[in-house]
Amino acid sequence: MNEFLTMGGYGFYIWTAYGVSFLVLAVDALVNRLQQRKTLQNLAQFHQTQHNPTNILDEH
Amino acid sequence: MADFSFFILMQREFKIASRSVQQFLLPISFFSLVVLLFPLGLNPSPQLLQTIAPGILWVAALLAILLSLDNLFREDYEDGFLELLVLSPRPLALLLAGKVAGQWLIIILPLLLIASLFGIFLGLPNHSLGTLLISLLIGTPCLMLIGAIAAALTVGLQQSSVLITLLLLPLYLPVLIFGSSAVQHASTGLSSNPQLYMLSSLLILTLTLAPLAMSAAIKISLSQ
Amino acid sequence: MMITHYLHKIASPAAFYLFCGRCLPWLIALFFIVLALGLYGGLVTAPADYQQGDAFRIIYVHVPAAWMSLFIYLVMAINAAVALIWRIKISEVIVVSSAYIGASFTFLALVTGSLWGKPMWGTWWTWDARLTSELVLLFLYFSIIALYNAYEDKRVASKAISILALVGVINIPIIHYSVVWWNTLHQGATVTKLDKPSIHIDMLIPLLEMAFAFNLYYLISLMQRARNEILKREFNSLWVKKLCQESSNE
Amino acid sequence: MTLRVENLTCWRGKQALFDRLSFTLEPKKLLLVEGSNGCGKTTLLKILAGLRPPTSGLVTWQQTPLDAMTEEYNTHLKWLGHDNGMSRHLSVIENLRINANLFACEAKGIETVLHQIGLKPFQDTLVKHLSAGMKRRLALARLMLGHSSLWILDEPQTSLDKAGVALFESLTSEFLDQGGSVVIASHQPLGIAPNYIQRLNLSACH
Repeated sequence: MNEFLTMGGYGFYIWTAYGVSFLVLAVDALVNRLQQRKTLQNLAQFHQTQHNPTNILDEH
Repeated sequence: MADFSFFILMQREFKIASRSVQQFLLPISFFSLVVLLFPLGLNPSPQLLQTIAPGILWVAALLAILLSLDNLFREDYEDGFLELLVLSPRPLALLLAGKVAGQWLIIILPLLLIASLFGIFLGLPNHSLGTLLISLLIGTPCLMLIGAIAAALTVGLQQSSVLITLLLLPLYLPVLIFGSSAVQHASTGLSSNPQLYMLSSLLILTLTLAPLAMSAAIKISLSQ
Repeated sequence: MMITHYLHKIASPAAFYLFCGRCLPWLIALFFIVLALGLYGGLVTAPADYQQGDAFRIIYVHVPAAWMSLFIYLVMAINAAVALIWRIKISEVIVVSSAYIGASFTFLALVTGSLWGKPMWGTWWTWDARLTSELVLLFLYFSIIALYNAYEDKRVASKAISILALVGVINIPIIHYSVVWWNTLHQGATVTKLDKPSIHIDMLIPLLEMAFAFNLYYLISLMQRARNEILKREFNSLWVKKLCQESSNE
Repeated sequence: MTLRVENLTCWRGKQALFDRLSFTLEPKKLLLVEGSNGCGKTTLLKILAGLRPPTSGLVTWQQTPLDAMTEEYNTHLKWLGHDNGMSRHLSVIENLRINANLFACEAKGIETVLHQIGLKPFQDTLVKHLSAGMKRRLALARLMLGHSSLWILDEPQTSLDKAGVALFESLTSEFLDQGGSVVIASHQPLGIAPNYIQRLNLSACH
C-alpha cells in the first residue's frame, strides 16, 4: 500500500494533480447546485406575487 | 451621384480627422512612449536592443492600435449615427469596412514614419527597416479589422476598454508572432518571406470575414 | 424550412428541460462507474512507463482535460452558429453554459500540465507549443465569460458571445500553428515535445475511459447549467409556474 | 405599404413592457404611441424599425416579415431616435450630404431642404456649436431627403421651439397627404388633423 502512495517518488505531483482535478470538478458541481436552488427560490417567490403568468408560446 | 458605399464613410473619417487632430495623434505618441520605455527600462547596450527591437516595435504598434479602438464607434454610437447606418439601405458591412479603412489610413502613415525612426534608434540594421515597414503595412490592417469586431461588440457597454483588451490579445497573437519574427529574420540577414506570406494570408482572411462579423456585432449592440 | 421547424419542436425549452431532468440521474451514475474504471486502470493496472516511471500517470488527468477544453470550444462554436443562423434558444443556452465548464477544463489542463512538467524538466512552466496554446485558449474562454457578464440583457449577451465564439474558433487553429511554428523557431529540439509516449494498450484503455468520464461530466454539468439558464429565461412561462408550484408544495 | 403587427410581446428584465399587441398601420395614417415614461414606447419603435427583435410576435411590412428583407425595408423607412444622428465634428451641410449619400438620393435636394428648415445661414457651422433646437431641426431635415413611405419618430418635438413644432406638423401632414404612414411616440399634443391619427396607449396594457 505504501509504494502505491509514494508512486515511485512522484507521489506528490500525481496526487496534487488528481486532487486539483476533482476539486475543480466538485466546485463546479457545487456551484451548479447552489445556483439551481437560488433560481428556484427566486422563481417560487416571483410566482407567489405574480397572479396571472402570460403563456409565452414556446416557439423559437 | 451615389458613391460606392465603401468610400462614403472613408471620406467622412478624413473630414472628422482633419477637425479633431488630437484623435489620431494619440496612438502615435503612445507608440513612441512605449518604445522609449524599453531602453530606459533595460540597459541600452546596442546588442541587447537590436535583438529585442522587432518585438518592442511590434508590441508598441499593437498596443497603439488597441488604444485607438475604443473610440472607433463610441462617438457615432453616442450621436445616434450608428442607428442610421444600420437602418440605411446600403450594406452595413461595406460601410463599416470603409470606416475602419479610413481610420487605418489616418493612423498608418505617421505610424510607419515613427516606427522607422525608432527602428534606427534601437539599432535595427538598415536593410531590415524595409521589412519592418512592409510587415507593419500588412499586419496593422489585420489588427484594425479584428479590433473593430471587438469594438463593435463592446460599443454599448460602459467600461469597455479593459474588456476590449481581454477580447483582443488572444486574437492578436498570430499577427504579432509573424510580424516580429519577420523583422527579426530580416535583421539577422535571413529572408523573411515566409512570415510576410503568412501575414498577407491572415490579412486576406480578416479582410473577407471581419466586416461581416462587425456588422452582425453592431446590430447586436444596438438591439439592447 | 422543414429542418428548422423540426429543430424548433424538439428544441423547445420545456421539452429540453424535462428531457435533461430525466436523464441526469442515469448520467451521474454512469459517470461514477466509468470514472472508477478509469482511475483503477490508470493508477493501478497500467504498468509504469520505462522512462518517466510513475509520473506519466498524470496524463490520465492532463490529456483528457486538454482534449475536453478544445472539444467544448468546438461544441460552443457549433451551437453559436446554430443560435445565430436559426435563432434557436437552446443553442444560445448551451453556448453560455459550456463556457464555464470549458474554462475549468482548460485551467485543469494547465495545472496538471505544469505538475507533469516539474518532475520531467524541473521547471513548472515550459514555453512548449501545446501548453502555450492551452494558456491562450484559457484567455479565449475568459474573454467569452467576461463579455457575457458585461451585458445586462442576457438574450443579447448570448448573441454577442456567439459571435465571439465563432471568431475565436476560426482563430484557434491559426493561434495553435503560429505558436507551434514560433516554438520550433526559437526552442528547436532542446525541449522534448510534450508528446504522448507511444502508448501501450494497457495504458491506452484507462486514458479512453478517463476521457469518456470527463465527457460525461461535461454533459452533466452542461445539462444542469442549461436547465438553470432556461428557468431564468423562461421565468414567466406557464410551465415554469406549474413547476414552481409542484416544487413548493413538495 | 401596410405595416402589420401580430401579438407582439416584449419583456425587459422581470417586467412585461407590452403583451400580445396587434394593430395595422395603413398609408395616410399616423400612429400616436402614448404612455408614461419607461412604458416601452422607444422599445416598441425600435422593434417596428427592425433595430431590435421582440420576445415573441411578428411584424410584417407588405406581408413579408421584417427580418426577411431588412435592406429593402430600409429604403422605405426613415428613423429619428432620441439622439439626432448628426456627427458633432461635421458641419450642417456635410452631415446632410452624407445622409443624402447614404440614402442614395440626389444632392440638389439639400439646398431646398436647408432652406425649408431655416438652417441656411448656419450651413457651415459645426453641429457641436448648434443649439439643441437647431440640431433637432437638422435631424428633421433628414426626413425630407429623398422619398420614403414610413417615418418612425421618437419624440420628434423635443427641444423644438414654437416655429419648429409648427414646421414639423406641416411636414408631417404634407407627408401623410402624399400617402406616407408615420409612427410617433410623444407626450406633447400633436397639431395634426384627427382623422389621420390612430392612437395606441401602452400604459393601458400592463
